[in-house]
Amino acid sequence: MPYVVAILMATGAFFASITFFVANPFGELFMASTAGPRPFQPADGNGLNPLLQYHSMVIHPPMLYLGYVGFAVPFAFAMAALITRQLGDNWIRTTRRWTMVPWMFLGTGILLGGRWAYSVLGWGGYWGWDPVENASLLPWLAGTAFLHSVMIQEKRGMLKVWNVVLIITTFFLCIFGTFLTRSGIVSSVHAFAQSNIGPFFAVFLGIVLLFSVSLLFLRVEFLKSENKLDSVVSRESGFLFNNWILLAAVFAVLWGTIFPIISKAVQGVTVTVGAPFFNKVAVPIGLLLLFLTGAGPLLAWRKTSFQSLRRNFTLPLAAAVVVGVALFLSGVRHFYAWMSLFLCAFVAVSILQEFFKGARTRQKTGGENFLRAIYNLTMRNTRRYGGYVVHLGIVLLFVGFAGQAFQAKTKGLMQDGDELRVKNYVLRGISVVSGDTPNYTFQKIRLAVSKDGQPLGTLEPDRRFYKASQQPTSHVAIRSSLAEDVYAVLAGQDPDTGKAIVEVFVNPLVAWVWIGGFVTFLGTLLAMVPSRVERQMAEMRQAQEAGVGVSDAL
Amino acid sequence: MNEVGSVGLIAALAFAAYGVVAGAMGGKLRSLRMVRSAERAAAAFFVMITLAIVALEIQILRDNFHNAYVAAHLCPTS
Amino acid sequence: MFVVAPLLAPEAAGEAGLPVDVTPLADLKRRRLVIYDNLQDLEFEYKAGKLAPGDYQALRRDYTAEAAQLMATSQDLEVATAEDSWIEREVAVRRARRNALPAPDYTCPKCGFENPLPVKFCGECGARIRPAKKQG
Amino acid sequence: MRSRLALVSLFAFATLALGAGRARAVDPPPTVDRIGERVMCLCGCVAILNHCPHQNCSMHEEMRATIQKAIAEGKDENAILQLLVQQYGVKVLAAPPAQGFDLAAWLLPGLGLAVGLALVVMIVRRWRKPGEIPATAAGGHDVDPKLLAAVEEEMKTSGMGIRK
Repeated sequence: MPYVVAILMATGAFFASITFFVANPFGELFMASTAGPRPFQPADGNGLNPLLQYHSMVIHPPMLYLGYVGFAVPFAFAMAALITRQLGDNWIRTTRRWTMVPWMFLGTGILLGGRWAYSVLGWGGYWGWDPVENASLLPWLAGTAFLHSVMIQEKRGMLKVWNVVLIITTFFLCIFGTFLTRSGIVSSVHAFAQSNIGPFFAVFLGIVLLFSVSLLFLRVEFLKSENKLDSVVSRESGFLFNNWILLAAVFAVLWGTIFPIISKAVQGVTVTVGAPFFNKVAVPIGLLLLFLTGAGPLLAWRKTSFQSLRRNFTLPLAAAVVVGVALFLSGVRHFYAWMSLFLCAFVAVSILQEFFKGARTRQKTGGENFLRAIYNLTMRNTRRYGGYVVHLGIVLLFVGFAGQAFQAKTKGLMQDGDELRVKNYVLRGISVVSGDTPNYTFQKIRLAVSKDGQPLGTLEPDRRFYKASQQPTSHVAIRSSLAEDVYAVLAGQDPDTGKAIVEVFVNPLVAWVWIGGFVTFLGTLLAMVPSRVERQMAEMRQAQEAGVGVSDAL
Repeated sequence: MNEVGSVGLIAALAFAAYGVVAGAMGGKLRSLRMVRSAERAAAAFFVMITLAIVALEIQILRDNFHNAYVAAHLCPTS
Repeated sequence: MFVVAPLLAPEAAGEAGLPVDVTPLADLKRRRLVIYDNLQDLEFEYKAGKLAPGDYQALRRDYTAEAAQLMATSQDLEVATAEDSWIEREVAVRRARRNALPAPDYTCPKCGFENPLPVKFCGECGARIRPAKKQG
Repeated sequence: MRSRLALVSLFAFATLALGAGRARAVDPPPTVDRIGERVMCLCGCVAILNHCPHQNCSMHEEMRATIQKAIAEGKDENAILQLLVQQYGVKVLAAPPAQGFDLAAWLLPGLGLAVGLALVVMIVRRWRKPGEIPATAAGGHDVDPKLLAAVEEEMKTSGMGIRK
């Protein structure tokens, strides 16, 4: 504990001094006058960036922030364990638990950010591969890698050095993310957060890296592996592949994010590395990861023979093939989307199979009814089954991502009575209203939506002009359903005809992104409930600590 | 209010610095009372940071535009 | 005040507050418990039909052997610790016995010189000396 | 051995399938929206042209007009992108062109993936080095029955392990 406190306080001291000396929020405004500076109080402020005046913005930054800050705790525990050489079981369990909390917050924060982008920015999507978005994704991916490989350490006593490396990487990427956001070295839509604290962060990053890596080198001998790999086809190697893919993703995203800087340094030209680049690079990696999400849990620890493989893979693969063929026949030709849905079916069935097989075994041996069996199964090992729920959430996320491929959009000039068609939807203008509030003036168009002739209600996208910042923004109107969202934006007013410019998107399956995020959140919560096995280990640890204490006192 | 916030920040910084030293020394000397002291310094750090945040928050809610941060990011109607 | 108070308090006994988790015996026990947990999982997965019988038997044998190996190391270590503590105890007993004996007196009965070391002949006059119990 | 083959072929299938996705891209005639996804809006919003969040953005309209005009002249997508680069500089492209130094941007993620895979394979091999498999795996057949009994006893008292 003492070193944990020391490390955390070192981080705290850094941020406190940055806040106090460099970017003090308590600076006061003064006006130059003949009698020296005079306190100055403007009548009105500049106002919050209108794009940020949205309800999920209240919770999105704190969530991300909790994530970023929270990753300091596992780092501090790891460093303290290295310093004291107490590299047994205690620190890794504490660290795992403390990684899940910030991991959950960071993930939720990222998702809420996507939700904000979707409902405010008005281009019909939720993820634009902006440098700052990437910066938040990086530690999340590295943290995911750690949460997986830590299981090998707990179960088999392997990969001990690697896990420390992952913790260091995750923490480093957290600070690096803050650095990217605040230093302005890459151009980003999040430029509103810029200030002149970049160089301090660079120095801090250097210190963190130097300190942690040299400490790791000094203690490497205490991190010997307890076991060897029995077979290439095993859960262990599944986790290795998982780590490989996740870190490749970290590398690819990091590379793309900092490439403009590298390019500027090497060839003197700042190139842009935007969404088209990341989509091309990240989609295959994401699909490989999705495949492993399903395949990994089907492999047994230590070694898996062909017979066992067949037992576990047959049903999920068959289900996936059925779904794949059905999709193809129903006209899905977009390869990545098809592949994604195909793999989603594979993973979903493999997870359900796990639950089903486990519950059936409990039914047979314990005579419990099915629901009771599922409950007991989950509570007996919350980590595993909570993890499966998280995987299910990831599947739903990918279902949502796949929907992006089938986006449809149109743009039209509208007035009362004009109609706009997109897919099998018809939008008809009812009225255009203008208004005024103290904060902004607005213009609103009411649209009657119908699908295949069936009326579905109205959508009311509006456009606001914020007085303080003199900035216009649009508020998107969304009619969401599990199958697809109708998403209408009032983009402006045509100067020639005076008609409203309306953009309409039909975004299939987007709702599943939010549902998947929520399921992931729930699964993480479930995995954090202490299970029976963990309680036993904790009891043993306490008894052992007491024993050590007594023997030392004697 | 700006004074309160600044004092909170500087106190937090002092506590953090003390926490680093006391924590490291407490661990090295295996001194339980020093460790306790470091833990309390961490708690005090947290309280001081909270104080600074509350000070800023009050200014935001009172639309005190004498504060540069509030003037840059707020307007009374939002 | 709040921060300084613990420094002024009397130092608590030893290091009980600083957790230690890597004593060799405790570590061996921890590793065995992990193996038992793995065995339990293995059994469950087999019953659930996730494992072919061949895999199950081989893995079960390996895990049990691993646990037995750890148990053997553990027992050896226990024996060694028991021996160590026996030696310590024996030394302590002897030391106590020695300290309990009054120190012998090597004063020369002939010349009266108080020899500082145990000797058979007096360092001053060379007369033979038999250790006597020191008085008063 | 068979199981390893099965896993490797599954992986190979997945990778190949992913690679195949790229070959299927066909070029439909250029539209403003399609090109608008591939270039940046230069009004300072740092967004893709189609995604510029600003209303009545001057740059936005100007760029779209340029693209519209080029399409009307019958230029194909690449030629239009060339034109935009000439007019606004290379930073207008949303992704770096795959040539010269910028090729590194495209190659390194793939290289990272490959190097990572090589590392994983190397680690697996090192772990599996023959003769370094712990004695337990080989000597699993003749375990001292006394030890076994002690193990079973501990299993029972710890409440874990196989319940008979």
